[in-house]
Amino acid sequence: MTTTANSTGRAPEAGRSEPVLSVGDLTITFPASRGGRGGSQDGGLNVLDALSLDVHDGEFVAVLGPSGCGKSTLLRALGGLLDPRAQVEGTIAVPSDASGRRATAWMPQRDGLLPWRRAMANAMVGAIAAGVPRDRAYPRAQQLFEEFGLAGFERAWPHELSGGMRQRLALLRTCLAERPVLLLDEPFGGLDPVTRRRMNAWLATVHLTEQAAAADAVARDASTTGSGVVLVTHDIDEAMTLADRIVVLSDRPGRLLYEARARQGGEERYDRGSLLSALDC
Amino acid sequence: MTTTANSTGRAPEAGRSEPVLSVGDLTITFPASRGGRGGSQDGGLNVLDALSLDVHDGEFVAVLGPSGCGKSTLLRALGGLLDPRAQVEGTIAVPSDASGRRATAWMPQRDGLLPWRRAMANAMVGAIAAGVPRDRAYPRAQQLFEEFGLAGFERAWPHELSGGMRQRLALLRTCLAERPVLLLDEPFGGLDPVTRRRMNAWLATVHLTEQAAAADAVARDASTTGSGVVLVTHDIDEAMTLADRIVVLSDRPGRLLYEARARQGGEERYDRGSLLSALDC
Amino acid sequence: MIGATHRTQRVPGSRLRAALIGTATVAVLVAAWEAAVRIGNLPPFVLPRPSQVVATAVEQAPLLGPHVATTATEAVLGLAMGTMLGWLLAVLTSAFPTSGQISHPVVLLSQTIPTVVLAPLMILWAGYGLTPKVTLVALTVFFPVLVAATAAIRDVDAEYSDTVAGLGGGKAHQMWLVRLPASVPGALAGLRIAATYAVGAAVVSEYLAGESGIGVFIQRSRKAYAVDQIFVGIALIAILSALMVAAIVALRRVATPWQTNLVST
Amino acid sequence: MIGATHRTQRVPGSRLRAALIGTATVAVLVAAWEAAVRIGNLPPFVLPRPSQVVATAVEQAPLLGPHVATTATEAVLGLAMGTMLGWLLAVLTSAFPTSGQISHPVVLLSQTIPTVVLAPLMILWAGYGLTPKVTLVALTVFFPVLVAATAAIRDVDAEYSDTVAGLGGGKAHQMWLVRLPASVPGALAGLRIAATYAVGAAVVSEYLAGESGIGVFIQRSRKAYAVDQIFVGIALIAILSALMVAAIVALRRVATPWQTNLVST
Amino acid sequence: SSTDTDTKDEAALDSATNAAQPLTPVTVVLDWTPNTNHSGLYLALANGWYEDAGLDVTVIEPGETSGLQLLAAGQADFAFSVAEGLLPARAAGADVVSVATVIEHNTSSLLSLADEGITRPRDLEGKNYGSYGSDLETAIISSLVECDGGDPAKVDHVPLVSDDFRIGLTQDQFDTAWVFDAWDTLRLSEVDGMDVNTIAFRDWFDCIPDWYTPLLATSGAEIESSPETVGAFVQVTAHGYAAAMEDPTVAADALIAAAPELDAALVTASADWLADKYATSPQAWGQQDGATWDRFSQWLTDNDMLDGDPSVDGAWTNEFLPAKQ
Ligand SMILES: Nc1ncnc2c1ncn2[C@@H]1O[C@H](COP(=O)(O)OP(=O)(O)OP(=O)(O)O)[C@@H](O)[C@H]1O
Ligand SMILES: Nc1ncnc2c1ncn2[C@@H]1O[C@H](COP(=O)(O)OP(=O)(O)OP(=O)(O)O)[C@@H](O)[C@H]1O
Ligand SMILES: [Mg+2]
Ligand SMILES: [Mg+2]
Repeated sequence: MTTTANSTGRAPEAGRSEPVLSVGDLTITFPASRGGRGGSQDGGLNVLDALSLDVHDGEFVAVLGPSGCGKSTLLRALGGLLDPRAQVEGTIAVPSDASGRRATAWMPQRDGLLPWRRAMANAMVGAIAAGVPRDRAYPRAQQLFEEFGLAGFERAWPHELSGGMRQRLALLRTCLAERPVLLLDEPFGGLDPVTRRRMNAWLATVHLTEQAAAADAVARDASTTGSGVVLVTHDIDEAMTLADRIVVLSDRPGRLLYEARARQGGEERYDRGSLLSALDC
Repeated sequence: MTTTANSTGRAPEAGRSEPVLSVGDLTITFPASRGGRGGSQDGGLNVLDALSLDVHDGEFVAVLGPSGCGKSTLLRALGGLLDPRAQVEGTIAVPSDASGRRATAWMPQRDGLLPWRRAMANAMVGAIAAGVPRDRAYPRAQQLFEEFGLAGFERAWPHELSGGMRQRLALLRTCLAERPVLLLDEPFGGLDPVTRRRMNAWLATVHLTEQAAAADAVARDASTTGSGVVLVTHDIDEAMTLADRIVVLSDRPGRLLYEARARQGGEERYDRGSLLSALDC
Repeated sequence: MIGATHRTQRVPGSRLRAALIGTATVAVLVAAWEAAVRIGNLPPFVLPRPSQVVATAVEQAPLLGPHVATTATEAVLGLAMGTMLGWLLAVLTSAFPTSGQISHPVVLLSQTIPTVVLAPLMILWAGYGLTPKVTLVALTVFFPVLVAATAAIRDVDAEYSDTVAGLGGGKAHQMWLVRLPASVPGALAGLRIAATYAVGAAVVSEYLAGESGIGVFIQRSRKAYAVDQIFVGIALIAILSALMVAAIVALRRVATPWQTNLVST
Repeated sequence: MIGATHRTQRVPGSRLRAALIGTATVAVLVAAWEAAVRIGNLPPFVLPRPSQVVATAVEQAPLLGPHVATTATEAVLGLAMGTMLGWLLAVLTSAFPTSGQISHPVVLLSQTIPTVVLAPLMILWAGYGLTPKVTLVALTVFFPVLVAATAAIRDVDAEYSDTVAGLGGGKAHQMWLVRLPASVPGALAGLRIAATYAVGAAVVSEYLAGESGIGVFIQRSRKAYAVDQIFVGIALIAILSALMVAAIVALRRVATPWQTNLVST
Repeated sequence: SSTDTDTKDEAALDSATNAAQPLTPVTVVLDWTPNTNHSGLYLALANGWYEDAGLDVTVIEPGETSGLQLLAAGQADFAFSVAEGLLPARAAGADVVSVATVIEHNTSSLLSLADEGITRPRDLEGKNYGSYGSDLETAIISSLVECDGGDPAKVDHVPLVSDDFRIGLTQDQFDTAWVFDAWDTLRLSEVDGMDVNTIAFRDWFDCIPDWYTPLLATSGAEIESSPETVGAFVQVTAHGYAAAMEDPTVAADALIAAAPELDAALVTASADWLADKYATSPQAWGQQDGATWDRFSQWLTDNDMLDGDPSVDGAWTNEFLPAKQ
């Protein structure tokens, strides 16, 4: 059951242009763990099942689905970070930059802060890894520490930060990489509602503009395509507010269960009812 | 501003009996980190400010508050797990069992699964640490693996589990400890809405009964008090559904901003409006 | 655009590869040695050619068996004893810091007193048999295991001990559930160092008062100016050491099944 | 019910305490030694009394300065060189497994060839000066650093390298941002082992060809059958080693500021 | 060698008849790895002569450990040692006694390559002497050079790296070194065919003292408690050396059988060379001379190498040897 709704102004119609990022018939199976996983999973665990998904230029795609269905695995596959033991079938195509590297920036579900770097140094990891010059990244980082409510914690060690602060720092780090395609794995999971809405708004407005600029910059060098965001979340409201398209995966093995495009103009961007019923399956 | 609403049948009126767990005028300050935290936080970070909180027998208290206000720090203080460098003022009283140990079971915000133990062995850590006999804990663990949707993953390593699966496993482990007082730090943070509600319901019904029984068992040995739950969450609906009392902390340093008891009988257990406005402060 | 069409990808047979590269390296080294001696025209008493050494080894083969057996026995027993000792001490001192502060100077002394000084005392106490040699090997071995295991225990995330403590676990539980398993990779790194030293330590202990063993063989060969025999002895030490290290690496796979990133070394 | 009223609690002065306990242990050991010799009535030729040793040390004090300086120089230089070497090799081989597979046999050989065999070749190549001794110390030191750092790098959570790779970081970034810092605690554990061995290695290298140094002092004393002087030499080795270890422990506090759980050892 | 087999059979018979009487365990510590200095011991062992005398002999190779320490500590009954070790040990309070000298005179010499032209002590001027670093060496070399009219200050002492003198001499690490003729000199000249010169100490006893190296020592306590065992052991050993002097080939075979790692050519040459050096006659093996002990002890004292009184008279005895003086 695949439902398609209208698209927003930014996101082009499906099939109209080459997708920025594309997954075709992706099936991922994890082998039995060493010493056996035991129970029904022996002989391998099928996580994603013939999943196809395109992200077009400027599009913001939210991925929803039950816990353990393969959302993080999908994001890892897009980021080129899959466990090498995983068996992968199907096609994955992601944009690359001038130097031939993936044009993606991935934010792991468990923040991935480096224990041996202070908060600011952890933020700069994004810039360093992506090759963003320090004199551009550092002032921006300072400003984002302010905006993200982390000011004063520049020199704190990760273990001295609260769970939500860690997550904000991880998002900050990801944004400093200035990559055209963002792969965000539950970036707002540990935040209180107020902070969450604030961060949502920030991502929607400020960042998407900058990201498109980054994509343009990359595109000028290479002959690559534009920008995009893939956001994994469990928050339906967040998905409906932010995303141009919502994708719901089924229980493991994750298959495409539901897909909807945001309605242009109107008050209700999505049909909440059908979305909820897809999630309740 | 402290608001008090009606109490449910289970939770006794405030002041009517000795509290199970009690915090008086608790102020916690973290010293400047090694090499200085820099910025405004130099000279120490005041996290909790003169916080007082009683939990009575059988009571389920939800703690809400902005990210970084000190919720996890409060739970650590109750569990006796505070960073030894923290400066603590005020009183903390928690129940102890027959052998003089704290009668609490703490679930950390970041699951705390041991990488060198498979899923089932990690679950059993709760029973082992709390001294619950294996022949009682193991069948229960098997049953809970089923109920928590983890069946088939008994022999998986923690890094082979999804974020939400890890969190469910951590909760499972905490419950196997069979302690009268539960200290849960965002136990349902990484779960999709469906799984989340299912886990909520499980905690509300099945577990609370068993936990009261555990408290009775402990009480029979020693002359200690009953059971209780302190739940840190960012989900307002979850708090309203589960809790007998909701406590909202202010921005750092965390002070008591709002307190409400669930109304007995009626449809709306809490006044959503005043709760939301407290959170929006 | 990075694109890929996947059909079940698998990790290559990296263990076989490692073994092949290792063998090739040794072969190249030996060839270089042979060439160096021939080209440099070094007299055989400075550095014999590997071909000579092999010839001598073949010739002496019947003699070597008992020597090798003696040394291997000492090394294996000493390694086992020393590892146990070092690991236990690491776990103990991490649980009771005072015991560490007390044992620290003794441990340091045990590592700094030269064997030549220790040996007469050791013979005084343990006689001439296997005991003093196994003790000397154990003394060499226990230290790297102790230090590396202690470091591993210390570096383990406080999160894990807190989790156990937060469930009501006492010192013993933290030890058993967290410190002990957390110390395994470190102890194995120490053991990897120790295994390399064990055979050498056994050989040195044989210099002190031996009747059999590779050390005795080398010592007799040295005094008899039989340089090629000395190199046979060295080759035996290297081979035995390599076997010990291989055993430890294999042990690591078994002892830390949760670690998937077990590459090389 | 566990209750507590808190007023600012602080960590006790555990470093002072550790130093006191350590000193006390050494004092007890020395007293036990004195008592054992007196009660066991051992000839000083077998084991001299500590009081005798102290008397000899005082008497010989003017002689000792240059010897100690030589040995300390060799040990410190060798330790620095060996550590650099071991650490670099660890980082390198973790990034390029093939380089590890190639260097592995060479490294093993370098650790198993007895010094007595290596020394003449070393002198052929480097002469009598400081170089061969520093080289021998470095050769002893680099191995524990290599192994412990390699283990630490290998055991670092894949999560961290993934994070850097997921942001576009290449091999070099993963090395610089993750592997190198992650190897620091391990390298320090190796260094802790190495520091204990460094002085001893310098002393052994002086046995081989020295004109000055604690090793020369001990060797001369042995040839002169002056057992009390030998023990003066041993005491010097122990003291120098203890100083080296103390320096490494201090270095650890500086080099790993993110670790708060820096207890004992 | 049919006589060899005969004696072995006899020994076997003897020990079978003596089976009821348990053998007395005796531990002997060597001063080095097995070599021709120990020929008598190994020959006696091979022939079972110790068993015949009621002794069960265990031989220990001490490596770096001094046999005298083991004697003093009661861990050994006999030790091969040297006079320059025994006297300081006594001065330090160890009751160790020499019961026989293995070789009648010191067979040390200074070895050099013939090209260097070092034929007498004063030729050492301007040369490098490869030194073990002991005071005794410095004193002996100085005495030799000075006595021969040279300037000891002009001899350069460099450390010995390897005990393989071939490396040191040919690789220009040093020009000359202190060696033992019966082993090192023979190795280089006879076995390796190198062209070498020696300055034998025995040719310069006017300048330096003679001393006993190696010798066979036991402890005063052993002599006190079981003089019969000491007597039996020394007598059988003397018998062994006497036999070695009479038939060096048999002695060499016994040694090679016990330590097959040794170079047969070297052992044979050494056994031959030593046959008439152990003593003036097979019957006289082991005899020590009070005057030699006194002169050496005095020389050590004069050169500050003896700290205390070794009571020289108690340092040695010929009492247990077969032919008493
Ligand atoms: N490295 C791995 N090895 C084996 N199995 C794995 C591995 N990584 C993930 N899995 C399994 O794959 C399945 C999907 O995991 P994934 O992390 O993608 O879920 P998810 O959709 O992100 O869930 P959540 O919302 O709980 O984070 C899970 O059952 C998990 O156990
Ligand atoms: N060990 C520590 N050392 C120094 N500062 C700390 C330490 N632990 C926590 N803090 C600081 O205390 C404050 C409160 O942290 P805490 O984890 O209690 O917040 P929280 O309310 O749980 O937030 P969240 O909802 O984001 O988890 C934070 O500013 C954090 O930086
Ligand atoms: Mg996930
Ligand atoms: Mg928290």
